[in-house]
Amino acid sequence: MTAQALHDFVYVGVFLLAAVLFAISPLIASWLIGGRSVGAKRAETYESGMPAIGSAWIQFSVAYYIYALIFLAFDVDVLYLFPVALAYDKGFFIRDFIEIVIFIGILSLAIVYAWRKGVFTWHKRR
Amino acid sequence: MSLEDLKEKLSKVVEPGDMVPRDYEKDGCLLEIKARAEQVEAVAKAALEADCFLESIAAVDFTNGPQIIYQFNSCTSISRVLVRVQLSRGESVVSIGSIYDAALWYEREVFELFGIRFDNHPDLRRLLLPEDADFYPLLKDYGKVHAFRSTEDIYGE
Amino acid sequence: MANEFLEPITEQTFYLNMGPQHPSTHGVLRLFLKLDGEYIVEADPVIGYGHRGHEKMAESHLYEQFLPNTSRMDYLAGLIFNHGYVAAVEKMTGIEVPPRAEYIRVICAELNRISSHLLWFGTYVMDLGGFTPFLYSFDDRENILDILDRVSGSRLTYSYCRFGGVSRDVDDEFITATHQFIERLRSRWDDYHNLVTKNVIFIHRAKDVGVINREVALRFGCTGPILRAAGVPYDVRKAEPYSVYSELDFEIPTGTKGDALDRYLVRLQEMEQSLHIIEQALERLPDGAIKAAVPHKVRPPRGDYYFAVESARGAVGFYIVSDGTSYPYRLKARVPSYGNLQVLTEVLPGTLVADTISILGSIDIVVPEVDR
Amino acid sequence: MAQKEIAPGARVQLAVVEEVLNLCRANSLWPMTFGLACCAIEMMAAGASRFDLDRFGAGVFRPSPRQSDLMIVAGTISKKMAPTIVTLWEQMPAPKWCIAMGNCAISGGPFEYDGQYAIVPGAELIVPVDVYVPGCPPRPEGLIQGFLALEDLITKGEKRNVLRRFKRKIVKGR
Repeated sequence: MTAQALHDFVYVGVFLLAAVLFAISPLIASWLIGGRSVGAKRAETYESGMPAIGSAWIQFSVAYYIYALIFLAFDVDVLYLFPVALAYDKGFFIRDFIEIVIFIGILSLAIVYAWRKGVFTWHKRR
Repeated sequence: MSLEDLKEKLSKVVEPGDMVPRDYEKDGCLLEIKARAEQVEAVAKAALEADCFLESIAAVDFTNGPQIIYQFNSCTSISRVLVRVQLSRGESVVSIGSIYDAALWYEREVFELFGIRFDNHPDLRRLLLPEDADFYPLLKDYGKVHAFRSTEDIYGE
Repeated sequence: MANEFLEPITEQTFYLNMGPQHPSTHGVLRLFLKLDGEYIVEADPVIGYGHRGHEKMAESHLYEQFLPNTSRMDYLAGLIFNHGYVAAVEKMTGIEVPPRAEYIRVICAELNRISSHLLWFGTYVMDLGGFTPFLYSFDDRENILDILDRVSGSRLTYSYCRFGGVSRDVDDEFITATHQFIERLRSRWDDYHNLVTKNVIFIHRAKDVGVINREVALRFGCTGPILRAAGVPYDVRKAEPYSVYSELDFEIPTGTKGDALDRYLVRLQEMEQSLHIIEQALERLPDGAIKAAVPHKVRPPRGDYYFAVESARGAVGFYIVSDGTSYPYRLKARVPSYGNLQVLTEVLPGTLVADTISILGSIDIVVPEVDR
Repeated sequence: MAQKEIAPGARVQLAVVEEVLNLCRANSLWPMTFGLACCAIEMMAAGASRFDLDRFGAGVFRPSPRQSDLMIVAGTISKKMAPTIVTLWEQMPAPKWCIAMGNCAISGGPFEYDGQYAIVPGAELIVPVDVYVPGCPPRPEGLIQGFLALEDLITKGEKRNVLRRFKRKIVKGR
């Protein structure tokens, strides 16, 4: 490991540290200077003012899971678009544009496929 | 569906003496029927056949017992019928929830505010007052009221 | 705790409180829903959170003292409730109301009906996610409240109708302001239609949702826009014409299928009919006294009376038993939202939770009116 | 008054920090949509186009108590609703304030007479109230004045609310 490589890793280390601090500091600040509320029903689940009935640990339909999956797919997709946005229009405008169109097109095929399969329609069980 | 064949359907159920025509201009209803507690279901069926809808069920507390007022009206012609059922204290009436679904809540409200029980009502429980309330507020002996009369004082019979 | 997960959980329905504090229940109505995933298995509207005991109050107050209560039962169409109660007592005691007062009452009642429909329009579309129509409709509604505020003194809870007439006379400024308001609202119709009626998302949320046909509506005693959307032209102003409605001509808009879209369209057409009524009433406004001579404490003769008016939500009826004194012996307000709300127990099971909001909004409930 | 357990203040209380926080809190009150009766309609009218609450940063009506710091008790409190109001109040995070809007929330209003069986005469019997807005229903301007009075309460005096761009007519003795 040359000194130069080690030196570069310092940047990465600082960047990670800043990220962690950036995430944790609001929590610490609000823990320190935020007010504290008190009350019997403070920790109960909020259900429009009524005590909740039964536990939430029940089996519910798989369609919720599919919605979450589709959201996750496109969330990660946006993650990749950030660096593209930075390096966009550095000379080859057409190429970048087509690449993005292909990238998003393939991903949205997943939705089209799921839609055709009828995963999103709520089937009535009873 | 005019008033005549409503009268004709009801005459099979109630003695003609109990059917009293009322002046619509002054009293707001065309026909008043005095029924007994057991005739209520038959009157409701007759009104249903005459294509009337249940407008409301009210109750009034008198010294000689509560009085339930069923009101039927038809949406094709002015034919509001007032069915008056005089009960003695503690007597109960048959629920007409199976004939008119609107009656389910009206009867629950009358039960809750007056304490009149409705037999074979699917779920006769409190509607307006908190669950732990154990009083019947609209009875005349509860709370602050101006007067407590008997039916003779008001209707003269 | 551990073994709880071992046994197979077969029961997949769970209970949800669309409870008293919910943005789209317009007040403190609690829908106790039994859900199976997104579908409603059972719906039980729990009411009583706005119960104030109006009917018990009536038994220990004078007829005049009960007047403010009427507009606090249904505060969106308060003036129509006022008109109903006052006309009931007048009919009992045989008080003759001068024609000018009758016309003023009809004008203000129709203005109040439009303001109630405008508020329903704004909150209904806001429940379905559209925020801007709420601001449009409230802007128009403020104009009506200004007009009525000038003449009755309050914006919402009127005691404008008194036994024998109205409390204050209307002046020319009221008439010009009403004419301006009519032109302004008529110029805004296409804004409303373009913004909402032709909006695809709204149509998907309202078409074929919560179908209430004629038979179900009559079984539950629904009246008003719900019954008219099911195709039954029942309107107390036409069925039992009171006040001067018999001299004014207007149609009763009806729908066909009785779904949420039909109820929406019926209410919009009703607003246009109300504008038409106001115009005719303004032309025919006679001169003369605005209040008949009435004893200080009204004492109706013995007996029981019933009087019905058409409120924005349906047929409002006052059943009053009088024992000859100046205190009502018993007063029952037959309220349209009572039957309109009960129809949910029949309509909701089998629909999606998201449709509940659309159905509840299209039925237009005012909770303290249901709870009395 | 309700048995008010005094909520403990922040763990670290620096005057400057508190003042800056109060300034921010005062000018961004998030009310909870919670209308009981007629006053709710006037509250909506206050939030709508003419009497716009957004001018004071208070137009964001949050549906759930978890995200709101102001509870407006707008309407009659029936005995069936009282435990729910207390639950909602306790589920709101600190710092939180309460406006009792309308005569019913202040003292039972037109429905309070000695034979009344159904309402709780006044919101202060169940929740600690900071500002009372009288009226039946109070006009939207009245509610807005209630908001301004609450903002002065939070920043402990109108002069310290530097973000305020107009002078509120100070009534003698307030």
